[in-house]
Amino acid sequence: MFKIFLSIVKRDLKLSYKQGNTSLNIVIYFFLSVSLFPLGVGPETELLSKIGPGIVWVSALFSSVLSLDKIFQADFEDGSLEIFNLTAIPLEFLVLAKALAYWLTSGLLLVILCPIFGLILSMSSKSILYLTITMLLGTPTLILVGSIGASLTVGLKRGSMLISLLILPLYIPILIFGVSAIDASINDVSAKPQLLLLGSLLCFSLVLSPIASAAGLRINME
Amino acid sequence: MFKIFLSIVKRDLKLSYKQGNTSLNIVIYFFLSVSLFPLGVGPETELLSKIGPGIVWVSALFSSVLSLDKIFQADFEDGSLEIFNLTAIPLEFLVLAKALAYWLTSGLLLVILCPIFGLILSMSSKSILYLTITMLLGTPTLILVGSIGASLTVGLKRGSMLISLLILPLYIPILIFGVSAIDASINDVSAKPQLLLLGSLLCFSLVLSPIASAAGLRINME
Amino acid sequence: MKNHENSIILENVSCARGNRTVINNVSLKITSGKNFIIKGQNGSGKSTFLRMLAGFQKNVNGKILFNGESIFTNQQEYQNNIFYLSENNPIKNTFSCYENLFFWAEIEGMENNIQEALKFQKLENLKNLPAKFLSMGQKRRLNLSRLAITQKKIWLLDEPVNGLDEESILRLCELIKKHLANKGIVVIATHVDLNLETDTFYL
Amino acid sequence: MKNHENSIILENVSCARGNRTVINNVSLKITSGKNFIIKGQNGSGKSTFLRMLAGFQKNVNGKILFNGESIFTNQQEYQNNIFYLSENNPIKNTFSCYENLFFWAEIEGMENNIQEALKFQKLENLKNLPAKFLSMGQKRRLNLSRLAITQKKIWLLDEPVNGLDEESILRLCELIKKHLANKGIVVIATHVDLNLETDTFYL
Amino acid sequence: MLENRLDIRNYMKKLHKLANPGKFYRLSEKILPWSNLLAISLCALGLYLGLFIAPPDYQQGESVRIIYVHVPAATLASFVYAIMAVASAISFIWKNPLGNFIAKSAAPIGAVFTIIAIITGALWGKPTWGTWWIWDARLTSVLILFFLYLGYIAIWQVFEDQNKAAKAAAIIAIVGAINLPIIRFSVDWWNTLHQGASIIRLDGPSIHQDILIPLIFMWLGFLSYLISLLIIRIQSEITLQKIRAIQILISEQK
Ligand code: HEM
Ligand SMILES: Nc1ncnc2c1ncn2[C@@H]1O[C@H](COP(=O)(O)OP(=O)(O)OP(=O)(O)O)[C@@H](O)[C@H]1O
Ligand SMILES: Nc1ncnc2c1ncn2[C@@H]1O[C@H](COP(=O)(O)OP(=O)(O)OP(=O)(O)O)[C@@H](O)[C@H]1O
Ligand SMILES: [Mg+2]
Ligand SMILES: [Mg+2]
Repeated sequence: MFKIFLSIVKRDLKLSYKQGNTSLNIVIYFFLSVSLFPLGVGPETELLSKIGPGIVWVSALFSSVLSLDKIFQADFEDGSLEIFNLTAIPLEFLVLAKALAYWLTSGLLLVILCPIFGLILSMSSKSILYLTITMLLGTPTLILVGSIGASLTVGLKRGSMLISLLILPLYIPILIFGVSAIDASINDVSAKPQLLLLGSLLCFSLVLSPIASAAGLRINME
Repeated sequence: MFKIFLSIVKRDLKLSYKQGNTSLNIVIYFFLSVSLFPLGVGPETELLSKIGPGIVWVSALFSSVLSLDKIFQADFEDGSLEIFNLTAIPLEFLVLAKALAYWLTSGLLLVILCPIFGLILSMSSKSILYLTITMLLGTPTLILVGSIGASLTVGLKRGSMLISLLILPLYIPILIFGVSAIDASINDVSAKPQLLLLGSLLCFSLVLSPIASAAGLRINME
Repeated sequence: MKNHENSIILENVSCARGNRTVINNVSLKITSGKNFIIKGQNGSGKSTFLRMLAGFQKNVNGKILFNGESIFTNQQEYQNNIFYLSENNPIKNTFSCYENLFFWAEIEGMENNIQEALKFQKLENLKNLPAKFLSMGQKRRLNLSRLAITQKKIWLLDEPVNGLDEESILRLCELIKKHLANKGIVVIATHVDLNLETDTFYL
Repeated sequence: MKNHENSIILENVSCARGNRTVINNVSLKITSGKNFIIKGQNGSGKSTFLRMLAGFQKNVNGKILFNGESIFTNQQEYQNNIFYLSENNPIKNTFSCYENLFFWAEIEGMENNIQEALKFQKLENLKNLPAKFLSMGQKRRLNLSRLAITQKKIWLLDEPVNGLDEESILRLCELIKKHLANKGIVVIATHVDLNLETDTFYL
Repeated sequence: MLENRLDIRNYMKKLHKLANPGKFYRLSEKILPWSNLLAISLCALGLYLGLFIAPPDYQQGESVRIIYVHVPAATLASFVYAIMAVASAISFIWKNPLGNFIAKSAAPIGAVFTIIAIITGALWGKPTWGTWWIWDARLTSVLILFFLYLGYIAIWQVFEDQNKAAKAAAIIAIVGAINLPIIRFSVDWWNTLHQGASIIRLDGPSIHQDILIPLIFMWLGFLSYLISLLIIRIQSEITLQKIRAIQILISEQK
């Protein structure tokens, strides 16, 4: 079972490597989005460091979900999903494996990069630390939640944009907790409650989202 | 010739309607994305109005470019592009028609809506005016430039990574001029140079991008 | 288990697609060791029939029994017996033939037989070519080569010989015969006449 | 123009795909009024041959002459004569059959013949069904129905009868005969034997 | 919409069990007149007490009277979503269509309550906070609730096959329920301009009786109104399903 799980992860990593541009696009969008704000705000470092966490978070959110709505599309269209359905592993594991692979090629990258962006936005080293921690906890949740929407809209050519309508609202709690943890750390208040909440959201979505996504896929597979 | 041009535009509009990339969805996506930033950054109106142009612009970029990279994909994969190649109209017109249809279903709507978002972000009426003008000039350019990248990566041959690396940064000047025009207007400096630059970027890309995109498509069609 | 008799029995089975009943009150028996071919016009429901046997269709009325037990009672377990070849090829264009096959083999835990499978459909030379460069028939053959790996008992093949040249068709028929000799079940939907001893069912 | 003799002549033509020469030194003549069929194993280059005739291949050596003139000198004009049916179906899944056909008809300026075209492949009943609900053969037939609309002289058909039932194949053959009677050119790549009078070329 | 004849037979059977001779219809027919009556009388009473008897607030003046619409609408907006989520969960797990009907019928009502809460809140915000809208956690999470309602309604439109739509919508309803605690506790988790919980608190309500009593009347009135609307919409939904089923049966027989 675990072996199959691993081989799915491996395949998806390899696929995204061979198709090249996905991870790179994500990084570039992230970079574009983050680097634009100093421009709008002007170079006052104090102001920048204030809005920094929010900007990095929102940018991370948008660039990491950029191609998330297509996460099951290819496998659905070429019939791979049907074959998965005929193997011993449940669809829930497939969802988890694909989400993991997606995170490794997008979220993890953003986590690694965010110290750099924190520096660009003149954030203090403490808030950069918290930024990194919240991103580490938050990005997998974003992707897991997003996969639910992707699974629901996978068969529908019509309504592929619907995913944003369905799922974006659900990103908002993650965003709020993420940013407010950093804010708390800046104001020397304990950020523990927010981090705990982020962690529990992650745990929740680790359990719930594979189930919901698998159900969504089954609906669309008929 | 013009009739064929029109019928391509019509078809693409209809396709995007049937696939649910309807105006409503784009509006909601844009709306959600604009409203995420205040959440991340905090509700202080002064700060918001300051980074407002940046926010609207980045959101516009994300929501209008969201599915741009796939603009030729479907026609390429199912062989429609080959059939276009066998008709009397040159591929350049096809590119223009598709970009126009794409803009009508995404960019135009954002332009119409951006006054509302300006209000939400507490921007002054003057900067809202400039925001609208820059968006009107900028969004078609974004889409035209993006279509070059889309045409080059449509076959996803090796090295597509390099191409997206080249094309995505081309958005930067548009974003920068767009945001800085509004900044200029806020600071009571003339925004004319920026607007002129945006206008000339648009004219340039109106001429160059169909040629470049058509060439890109031909390369990938072999 | 492999050499036991197996059978699929349909009793008054109907199945709908959209708002049309495509398969209407069908009763029949499919036995192991004998090839079962479904024929019919375009849109008559051949593919639907195979998907139904694979457990993919939801709106099914009537009984479908595998070795006496309804396939829906223990669906996951039943589905583990099935090799389903759809009309599409589940092939990733950027992967080479080998990589494509390797992944499907891994899923079934049969990584050791890949060379053999490639040989079966004469794909050794194309082993390292990305699948997007394959011709249509070669793609189909790559998909078919999964058959040489699989251990599943029930083969459901939807237009397997579409676009194949004669030689490849013969090789496929050999493989099918071997599987039937092992008391496997083979159900094929096709428009092409194959040189196989068959029960034929017209939809 | 329609009832004049037309011909395509190949002189020592070679064509490469990737780094392999797929078509090697071929010389032949394709005349109007007579069906021209290309046969060969999977991957022997049939599709490549058709794409070459359609002007889609770049690495072509040798001469290809249409009515005495190289097809590359006035490529755009030459390509206007061509109806190319590829292995894929250029069909939009969300469009109905009618809408799909309508668009292609518009591009050719032949919107009035759509009803006729739908009738030709017995698709009238499916007219308003979104194409994603069509069966494989029905999709192919929808694609083929473009043939009943087109005015082009040169038909290049890549595996046109793939997945079609016998009746549809017969209807297609009728249409081809009509086109040939009008001195059209028809080149077909296929593995299936069609009941047509043909020149056959083995790749 | 029911997609095929086979399914329709099963469906009709199920529907019959539930609807025609079944408990729901009879029960609902009994409840309906009462809930109608209650809705009208309680709202009338609450409005009279609230607008004419209760004193103006010593800080906010007359604008405090918005509370009698704002708070019931706002709480019921969440409440309806909770109903939707529970009904969806039940029908998803036990494959019973009634839950889907309830959820589907409830969604537009909830969306309207949400809009009312947002509009009255904005109207109230202008005199008290000096702004129509701010991006704080309470207000934003209510806006999200509105989008969730829209998404839920949209998903019924997007699927051609209504059986699929029902399942997909159920998933969305269940997953979206995560937003409810966020709305409820947003005022505690973030310091916002919005009022903290002042009515439903462990240590008892912290607002004055004169305001509290009409508020409770209004709340119960809104609740009765919700029940009436829900019953009517579910009944019409069931009837609609039957009509469609019969239509398809007829067209099949031709
Ligand atoms: C658009 C703006 C507003 C929105 C979206 C909004 C939303 C809500 C919601 C959802 C609740 C119910 C909370 C729950 O169920 O626990 C609520 C309660 C309440 N709101 Fe607002 N509100 C807004 C503006 C205002 C304003 C301006 C005021 C007054 C200054 C106000 C005063 C109250 C009060 C007193 C309660 C009852 C609190 C309690 O006891 O739980 N709201 N509001
Ligand atoms: N980039 C490439 N590199 C190497 N070989 C290639 C490349 N592109 C195509 N080929 C090879 O070209 C050959 C010709 O393919 P083509 O599609 O013309 O075959 P075909 O005769 O139509 O076969 P089929 O009967 O399967 O349709 C195939 O063997 C294919 O593998
Ligand atoms: N949602 C739907 N609404 C209406 N009809 C549908 C729907 N989905 C499928 N169909 C119809 O179901 C029928 C059965 O299709 P199926 O793919 O089983 O045919 P088939 O026998 O495999 O045909 P082919 O030989 O072309 O492969 C077709 O007529 C198709 O149009
Ligand atoms: Mg079929
Ligand atoms: Mg071919």
